Amino acid sequence: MNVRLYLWQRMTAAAMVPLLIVHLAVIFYATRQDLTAADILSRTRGSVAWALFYGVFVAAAAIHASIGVRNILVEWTPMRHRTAEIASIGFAILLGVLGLRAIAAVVLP
Amino acid sequence: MTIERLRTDILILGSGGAGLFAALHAQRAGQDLDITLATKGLLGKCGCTRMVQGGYNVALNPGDSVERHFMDTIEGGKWLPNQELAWTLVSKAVERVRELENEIGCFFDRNPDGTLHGKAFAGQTFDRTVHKGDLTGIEIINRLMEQVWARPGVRKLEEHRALALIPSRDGTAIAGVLFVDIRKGTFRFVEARAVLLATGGGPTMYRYHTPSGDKSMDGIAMALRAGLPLRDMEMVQFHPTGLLAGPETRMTGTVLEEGLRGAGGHLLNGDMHRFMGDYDPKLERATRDVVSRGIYAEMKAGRTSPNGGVYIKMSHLGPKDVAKKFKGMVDRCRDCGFDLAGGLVEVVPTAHYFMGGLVCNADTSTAMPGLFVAGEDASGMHGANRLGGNGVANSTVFGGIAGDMMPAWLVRNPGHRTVNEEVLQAEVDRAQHPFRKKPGDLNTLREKLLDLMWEDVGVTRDEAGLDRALTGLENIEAELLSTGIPDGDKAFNLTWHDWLNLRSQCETSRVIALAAKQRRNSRGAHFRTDYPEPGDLATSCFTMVRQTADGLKITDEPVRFTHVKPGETLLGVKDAAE
Amino acid sequence: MQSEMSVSLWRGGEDGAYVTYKVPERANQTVLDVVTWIQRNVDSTLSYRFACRVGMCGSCAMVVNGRPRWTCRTHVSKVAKNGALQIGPLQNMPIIKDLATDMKPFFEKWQSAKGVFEPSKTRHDPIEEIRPDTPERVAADAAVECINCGVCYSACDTVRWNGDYMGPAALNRAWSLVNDVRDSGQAERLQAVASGGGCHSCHSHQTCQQFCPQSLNPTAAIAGLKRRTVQAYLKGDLKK
Amino acid sequence: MTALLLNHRRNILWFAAMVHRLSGIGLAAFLPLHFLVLGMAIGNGENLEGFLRWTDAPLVKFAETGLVFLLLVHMLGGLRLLLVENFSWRDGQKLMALAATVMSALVAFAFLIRVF
Ligand SMILES: Cc1cc2nc3c(=O)[nH]c(=O)nc-3n(C[C@H](O)[C@H](O)[C@H](O)COP(=O)(O)OP(=O)(O)OC[C@H]3O[C@@H](n4cnc5c(N)ncnc54)[C@H](O)[C@@H]3O)c2cc1C
Ligand code: HEM
Ligand code: SF4
Ligand code: F3S
Ligand code: FES
Repeated sequence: MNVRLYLWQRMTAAAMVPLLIVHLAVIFYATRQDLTAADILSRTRGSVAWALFYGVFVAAAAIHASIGVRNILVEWTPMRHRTAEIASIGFAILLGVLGLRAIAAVVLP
Repeated sequence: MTIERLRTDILILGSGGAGLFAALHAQRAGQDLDITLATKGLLGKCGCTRMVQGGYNVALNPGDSVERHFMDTIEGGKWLPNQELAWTLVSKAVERVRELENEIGCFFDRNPDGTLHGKAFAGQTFDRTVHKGDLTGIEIINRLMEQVWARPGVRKLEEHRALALIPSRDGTAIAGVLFVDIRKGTFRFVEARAVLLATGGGPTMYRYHTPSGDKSMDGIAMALRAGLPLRDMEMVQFHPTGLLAGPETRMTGTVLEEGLRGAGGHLLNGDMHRFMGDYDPKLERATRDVVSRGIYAEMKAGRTSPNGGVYIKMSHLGPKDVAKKFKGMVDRCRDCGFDLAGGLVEVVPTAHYFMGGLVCNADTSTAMPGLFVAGEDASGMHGANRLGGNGVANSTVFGGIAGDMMPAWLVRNPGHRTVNEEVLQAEVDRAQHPFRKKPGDLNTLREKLLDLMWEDVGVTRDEAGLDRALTGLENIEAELLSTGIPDGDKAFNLTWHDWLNLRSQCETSRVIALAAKQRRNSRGAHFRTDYPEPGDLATSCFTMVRQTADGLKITDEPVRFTHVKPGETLLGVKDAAE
Repeated sequence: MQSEMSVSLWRGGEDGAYVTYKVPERANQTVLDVVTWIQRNVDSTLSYRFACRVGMCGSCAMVVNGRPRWTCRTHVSKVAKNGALQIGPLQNMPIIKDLATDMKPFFEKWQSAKGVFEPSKTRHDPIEEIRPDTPERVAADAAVECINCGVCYSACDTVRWNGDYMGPAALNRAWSLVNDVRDSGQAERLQAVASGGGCHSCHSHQTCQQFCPQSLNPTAAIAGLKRRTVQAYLKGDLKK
Repeated sequence: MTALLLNHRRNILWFAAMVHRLSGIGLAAFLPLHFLVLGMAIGNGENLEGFLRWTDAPLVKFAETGLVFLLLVHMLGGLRLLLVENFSWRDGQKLMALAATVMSALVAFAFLIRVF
């Protein structure tokens, strides 16, 4: 870890706090008994606000988690720093691509 | 057994205030010098400088003066100090404390206005003791240690025990030092052009003692064997309040701070009588030696606590307040199972500091060319008594001077000297002596020595006791030489080192007893019940002992009053009136 | 009859083993005394380290019943479990023999954290006036009384898992110096503790703070470094 | 045999650190799956609808509850760390760590009741 990675990880963590609270609230709301896919999609389709909200969330999570994974790989596996770095960048890209694809799926009309 | 060899320009023995300062100064002075620092424990983590609680005496305050500090030192030393050394100590201390603060990084306590705080310490006419809380030594040594670690140019031999000073073939100078590498149990000879002896004395041959466990008078014993003159060897300072926790615990003897008595603590004997009034109108606030003798007298009279000492009581000052004011001390006692704030804690006088040591000059040189000495191994600065706060000043001041002088000396004395291989071989042999003998009971023997020194060469002395001691010491040494240790793994073999410690202690104890017998008066730390008077100050002498082919030779040497004579003072009329 | 306790000690190097001894109980007895008793009475080759006997030198730390402690200031009654003690060498340092470890890596890291004062003045200058109640002085003071015993270093799993990590004591010292207004090496120090293995490797496990025998708080000190380095980084004061 | 001695881990704050790390790993493992599922919504709502029906299964509900718990403990534990790192020191860390875990468990329980 160095100051740059640290800063990114902690900034994204802080950023995710309000995002996550909103997200959890939505989940609570969405878990009413009679929820359907259509209900979800009707709210999200075409909404720039939700697109932004989840866009930021996905980016933050991808950065945050991949730095975290890097630390864990370094500390808990025999992996070398370089390898761990590559693995974690790979993980970040994976999360980013899957995440954006998911957002696209739920917001694009 | 093979001897690993190493060559260096400057070899420093010990990593207390003296050793570390010497390393820093030597490095600064001599650019291309190869410097080696060897120490019995881990660098900076052994020795007594670390244990300094009280602080560092220095005349820095505009209201104070070097002359005043000097007069306190001379009067405290009962006119026995070598005045040249004492003057160097007090005058150089000023620069040394500034160096500690400004260059080494010690962060001493301040007054509310930001200036350096000086606290009161016994026996001084000015509050000049600079400190960092009550852990001054930790601050000083940690900062020095960091600086030395930061200098890769200084070779560090940790856990290396110096065994002997090896002379040159022609016997005119020192050629190097023999060590045992404690971790490996192997021998190493370090050939050196200049050697500093800074192993810190340490009167650990008394049943109750305060210094760190690694100190066993090795340096003084080595110097004695090398034929160097020693002075003031009868002067052993006792601290009145050492913790008494019973036998078989290393806690016993460790110091309970001076401030407890100062703050109004009471000393009670086994009958719960507050006895100090029987000895001195100042009661518990009398000086260290007076209180020590008071307690010792109660002990000799049998009015003791269960473990054979007396009690210190603080609770009448309010346990809560005591716990707050003396937090460190109360915590330490609690960790070891004693309630200092609210209960009674058993105490005894405990051997604290050794004023005796090598005869030396103000530039730290000794009678042996190439050998220098600083710190508690050196003698003459304190005379019959060391002021609290002058100990660490002594080691840092003279350690620094040694570090300045050695490179300069090397310029005038180029080259390594041919080693006296026979002496070297004999010393290797000598160190292995116990492995050739049948294993025996080293513990009982050590107890015997500790008890003998305590009983007969302790807080008070007399002719009969000293004679008893001298014979007893012969026997103990003979017994030691026939007591072996199992010839097994020599690596990190503490029992081997216990044996070697005991040998150093035996050798130096004999000199202490002899010098104590020689001094037929009572000065400072040395008290003869058969000669309780201090004697004529104007004709004061100090004792000097050296090992010769036919045994120990002791002489009385007159003190030279180079700066001030008894009855005079260096203070102006105005100063003195204060 | 005198009661006894059962004491198992680590014997040997890295591939040693625990060996159990019977030691008589005493009213006043520290863990160091127990170890000493065994060396003096049972096995003369037992290796361990101590110096001051009073909690000042930090030489005697060992792991007692699983926890690192200063043994000279730990009364047996405080730690013995059903009259039993298990004593091992400090963790995260190479074992020399039995209970003695090699503290060299610990001090090397102290240096890599720039835990050494860089002067801005000389012995010929007066001593700087610094009021004791300034925030910098208070912070420097709070971290200063470390005895480099290695207890925190032994108790920190981040040290165990991340060989580069400088560890709590070294960073705690760096923090004390960061608050030392007399020091002239601040930029280099921040650079050092902001690099890999520096303060950002700490995950605030806080075992250091819980076990420090001097009641220091390396966790808070390291947090201070994290803040200070981030500020410097954002201002562009740190070379990448 | 090794000299390994690990009782220093027997304390609340060490457990808190491990809970934080393990929940982080749990989340990191779950997140790609979560995105994958949402991504199924591409094209039409059918796939997702089927999936959402599947999530009605009790086992899946328990799993979701677990995830809510992971998110919460990780967030609250992470918040505690952010407080430690960015504000002046406060005592009572053990209590805070405990409170974070208990709170997460309570909310997760509420979630469980709701989904059933
Ligand atoms: C408990 C206590 C409190 C004190 N408080 C004060 C105080 O408040 N103020 C004050 O001025 N003085 C005080 N003193 C005295 C002061 O600590 C010493 O006088 C001074 O520190 C001695 O410094 P030194 O460098 O000569 O020796 P030390 O600091 O003792 O260092 C000696 C070094 O030599 C090493 N050594 C020993 N033998 C060998 C060997 N054979 N081979 C290699 N290395 C060896 C040791 O391991 C150690 O590293 C106190 C002493 C004690 C014990
Ligand atoms: C509000 C939300 C979050 C907060 C406040 C938060 C906070 C933190 C903090 C402070 C750390 C650093 C711990 C350390 O190394 O000292 C961390 C680590 C980590 N976080 Fe998060 N986090 C949040 C959300 C997430 C999410 C959504 C994920 C997963 C996708 C995640 C995955 C991780 C991982 C894997 C680590 C590394 C754990 C470790 O090294 O011990 N975090 N988190
Ligand atoms: S911070 Fe505390 S535990 Fe760590 S080395 Fe210093 S004194 Fe020991
Ligand atoms: S235990 Fe280790 S992880 Fe950090 S808070 Fe202390 S250094
Ligand atoms: S022996 Fe010095 S701290 Fe224990």
